[in-house]
Amino acid sequence: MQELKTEPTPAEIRDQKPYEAWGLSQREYEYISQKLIGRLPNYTETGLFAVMWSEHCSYKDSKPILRKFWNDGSRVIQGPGEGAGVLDIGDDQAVVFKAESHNHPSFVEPFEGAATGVGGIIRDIFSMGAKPIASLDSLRFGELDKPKNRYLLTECVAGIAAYGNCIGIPTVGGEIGFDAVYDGNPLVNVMCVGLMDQADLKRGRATGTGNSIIYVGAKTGRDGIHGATFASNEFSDEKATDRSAVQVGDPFMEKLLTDACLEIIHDHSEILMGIQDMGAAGLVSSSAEMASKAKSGVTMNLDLVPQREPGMSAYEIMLSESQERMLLCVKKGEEQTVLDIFARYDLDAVVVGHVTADRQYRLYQHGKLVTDVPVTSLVDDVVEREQPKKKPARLENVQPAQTPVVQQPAETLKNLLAQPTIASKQAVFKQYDSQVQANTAVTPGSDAAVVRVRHTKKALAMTTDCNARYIYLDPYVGGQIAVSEAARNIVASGGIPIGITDCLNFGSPSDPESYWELDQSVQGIAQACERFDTPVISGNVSMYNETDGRSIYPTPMIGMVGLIEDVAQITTQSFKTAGEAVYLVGDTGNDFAGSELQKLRGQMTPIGQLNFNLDAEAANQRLVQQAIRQDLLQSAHDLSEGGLGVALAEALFEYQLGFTGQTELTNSQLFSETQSRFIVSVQPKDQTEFEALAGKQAVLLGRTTDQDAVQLVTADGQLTARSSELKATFGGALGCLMK
Amino acid sequence: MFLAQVHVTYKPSILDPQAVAIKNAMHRLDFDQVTAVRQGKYFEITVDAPTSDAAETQIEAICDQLLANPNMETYRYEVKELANQ
Amino acid sequence: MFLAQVHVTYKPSILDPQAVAIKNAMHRLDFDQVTAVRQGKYFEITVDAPTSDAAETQIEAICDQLLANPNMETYRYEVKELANQ
Amino acid sequence: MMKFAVVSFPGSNCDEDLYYAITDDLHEDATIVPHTATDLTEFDVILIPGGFSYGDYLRGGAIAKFAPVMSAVKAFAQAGKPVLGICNGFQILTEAGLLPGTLQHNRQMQFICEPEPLLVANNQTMFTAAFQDQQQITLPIAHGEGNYYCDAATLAKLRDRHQIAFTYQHNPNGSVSDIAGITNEAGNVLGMMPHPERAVEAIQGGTDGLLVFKSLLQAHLRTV
Ligand SMILES: Nc1ncnc2c1ncn2[C@@H]1O[C@H](COP(=O)(O)OP(=O)(O)O)[C@@H](O)[C@H]1O
Ligand SMILES: [Mg+2]
Repeated sequence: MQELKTEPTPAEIRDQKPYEAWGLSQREYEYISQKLIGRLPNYTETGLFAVMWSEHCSYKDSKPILRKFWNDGSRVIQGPGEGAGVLDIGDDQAVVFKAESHNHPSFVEPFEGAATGVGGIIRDIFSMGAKPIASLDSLRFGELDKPKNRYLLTECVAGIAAYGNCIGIPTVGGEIGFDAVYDGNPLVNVMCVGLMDQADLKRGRATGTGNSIIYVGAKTGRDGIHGATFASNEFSDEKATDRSAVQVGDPFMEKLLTDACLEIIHDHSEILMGIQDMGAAGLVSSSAEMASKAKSGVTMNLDLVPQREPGMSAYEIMLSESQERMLLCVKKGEEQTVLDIFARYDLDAVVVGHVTADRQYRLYQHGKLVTDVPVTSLVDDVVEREQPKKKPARLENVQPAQTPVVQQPAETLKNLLAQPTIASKQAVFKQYDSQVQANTAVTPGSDAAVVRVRHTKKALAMTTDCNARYIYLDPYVGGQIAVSEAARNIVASGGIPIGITDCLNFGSPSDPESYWELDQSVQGIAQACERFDTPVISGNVSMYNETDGRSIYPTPMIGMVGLIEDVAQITTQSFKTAGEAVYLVGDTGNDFAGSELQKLRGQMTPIGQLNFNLDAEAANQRLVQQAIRQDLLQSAHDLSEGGLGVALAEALFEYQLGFTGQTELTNSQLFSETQSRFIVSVQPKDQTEFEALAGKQAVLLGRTTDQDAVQLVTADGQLTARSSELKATFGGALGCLMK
Repeated sequence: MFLAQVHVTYKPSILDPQAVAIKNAMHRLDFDQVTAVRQGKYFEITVDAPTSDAAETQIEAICDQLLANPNMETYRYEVKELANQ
Repeated sequence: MFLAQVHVTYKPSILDPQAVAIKNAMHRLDFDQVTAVRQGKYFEITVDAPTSDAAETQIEAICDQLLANPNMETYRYEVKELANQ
Repeated sequence: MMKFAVVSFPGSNCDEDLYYAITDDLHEDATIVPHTATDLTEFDVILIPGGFSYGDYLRGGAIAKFAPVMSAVKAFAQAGKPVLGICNGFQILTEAGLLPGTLQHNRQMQFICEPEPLLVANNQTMFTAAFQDQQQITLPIAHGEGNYYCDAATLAKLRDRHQIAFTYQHNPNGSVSDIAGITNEAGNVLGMMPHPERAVEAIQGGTDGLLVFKSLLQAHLRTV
């Protein structure tokens, strides 16, 4: 073993403790030295341990909690633990999906940070053998009155558009929320969905002694070194200068990489033993994980790794987070087949190592052995820590929220429609190519996006949801609501929810209150998932979302996919014609805790008690599902932020309809955010059948008209407005605020 | 009236896929003697400032705030006085 | 070894939406003294040519064929010899 | 069967969409042809798809115009056979000199994806004969560089020779004279920014695009 002269010796490392700055604790360092490798690690090895033992790579803090998720269910082909999860959708096909956060990189460099977030999650999808068919983006920013937040929003959206549009994967949905807690800590979560034949399933495994490890894609540069540990540390203004080269995405390269890898998977499956993308902690995490999962060892020669810059150390090569790179394990003797295919796509592909039987992880550089440690010490032996938990004081003795007085419901409605969190996101999603691949049946703007499965009758519905204001008020119930809202969106679109992915955006795990919130919301999510038969098949954890000691609202984003058995059942949120009968499904109470009305009235930090009942939720979803199956509905729309008033207005806009009706609800209840509700519209000829099916679960609100007017008589007043004016307010608000 | 000529280029360690694509295209066109390509942006900005110093201050601020991304790019500029039209 | 510095800019008659957008952004940031913005592309191309003339011939051809779109752009370049490394 | 070639460049991303529009919806024969192909004489039509050829890194279409297949495309066009470039395909055809003008950045410097109301400005071409004259149709657009520019003399020529095939009803990107698609003088090369291949089935939101391909089919049936 020999070190480069400029690198500190193992003894110097022990004495000077540079690993602490890399996030490895003294105890961990000692445990690794004494128990796992029986000697002092050298410089390269110390770097590898620091990054592999970071929360970002090892999930050491979150794993004990993530085990509480529910991952079973009859459709699951692959649960968490691989690039992405896989669900059976019949006809020997499968849907593959996963979500990932790119919060910190997007704060530092929003355009490239968001773009490379898209690129990263796409690699996870095609590495499983699936063709990526859709992306969704879930975003959170501080309020738009601050120029910095406008800049972050504009640039993140441009980055997502640049990458997704170029690579040719439609961006079909997502969500955007605004709240001052995301100042200095925006959330950029991206979900990708893929479609595959089950026969093509691949996993990230380095199996078979003697088989070759092939590196393919972009050259390795000094990009984002320590990105993984960086993402695992709290963000403070001071650290903004302490960073290495920004990762830049190259969607053109990734398109070639996707096509080439899928060609190999389709045509040469028998020689491809495993494939994984190089994500966080690049080459080391992909190679070590592939070896660990296959219970094998791996030896690589770093001189063979394609490098963009001269003089890179072993440490830099292994930790680089250069984008658009993949690692393949290919049967010995068959390498040329694979190399030839990559050559045809003009991609760098090199045999950099081979699989060994002895489960050691060995790296050579300049003819010297620079790393020699057990694979397990890098991957499997990471010491999990269940952190202390504490219920935050704000959650003791919570009272119901006050019911705001609403005297002029039309004014309130207009103000709500202009809230950026509620207003149309068209100014954003118009920048995304949502139709490439020519399969998008429902483009952004309805409850869930729908992508048909070509050459079948099936379609996939997909959505991302999380109301963090609710999570803040009650992480357990808020977690249930996040899953339920996602399911409601799927159901309203004509689908059966089949599974979820998630991005758990939280504060520091060493903050007992944050950790408690994580634990509670995971349990809430798990319970709702079991209830809706939507296993968690993949996900991602992003902790340390704090700036200078202040953390975001806990934001466990849920990405859900639903199956539509027959494209004839695709339903959208818009009323279609004048004369449809409009029904409200589900009971309405005075639910203003965490509501947009509460925020509009100046209560910026949500307050009050959440009410939620999973049984009512399930019953109402069943009703809508059944009514769609019986072909009774012209439209279905779930109620979320802004309640009935907002949902009713939204359903009028697409076909420029009016509405007239009457309700027993009060003015303020028009904006109550009671969960588990839908509005649906029914043709007159189907009303009797629908009412028989719905019984007490639905009440008639009124009818659509061809007038430019909305009229709704309430128990204590009346809402009167022009629908065109509401539409202009809703449509224009976000675009104005972004300028 | 002053004219500023501003060049914004990537820092050396930053991946520049555009330059790579352009270089590859040159090689495909048999311009084999091209050994390196770097690319950047070029701006000509006319400023109605009282003095050259004032113009420079403006340009410096514009570069910092708008034209160059300090995470990835560096800039250089020259300011010269325009003959009165 | 020669280094060519190439500037590709829009012909004066062409309205360049990018330059317009940049100028508007400057005005939004209160750089009101900016009266005109033109923007273009800048390339540094290293050519392994035997003579300066040979390098120029290459660069001229590259500009004509690839770097500039003659419908709307013009180019200018300077070639200088690089000191031997 | 009418034989369509869909030329695929590295970075093309609407090649499969076009392939399916022809095979599944027009029910004719299509082949995806790589950028390295040199002989296209066996085909009846060449389609140049949308996407980001070579990343569109210099200007849209600037690098693709040098691909080996482009000589065959030029020969095909010179022989008077139909060539249709859509979106990036339109950019490639202008860069290659097969169509006049250039596609600049959209006026508002943003990518725009939305259904766009259009007018069929000339239904006397082999690409538009299945439409009514001045028919109002809707096709999706999805581009960042679709702002058509040509100088005044060229525009006058385009008008005189009825080369303007499609115009926008609400100009989304700043194009000169609301131009969404033009033909060459001979009328056998069409470039258009909107995507007809994304509007061939009701589930995609409309079927107006199918008429572009039907027009080609009708023209072909007349010749055989
Ligand atoms: N960032 C985004 N990217 C793409 N589509 C978006 C984005 N944000 C919102 N949308 C789309 O706008 C519509 C409304 O979103 P949202 O208000 O979050 O719906 P809901 O309340 O039903 O969950 C959805 O179709 C959604 O996919
Ligand atoms: Mg909804």
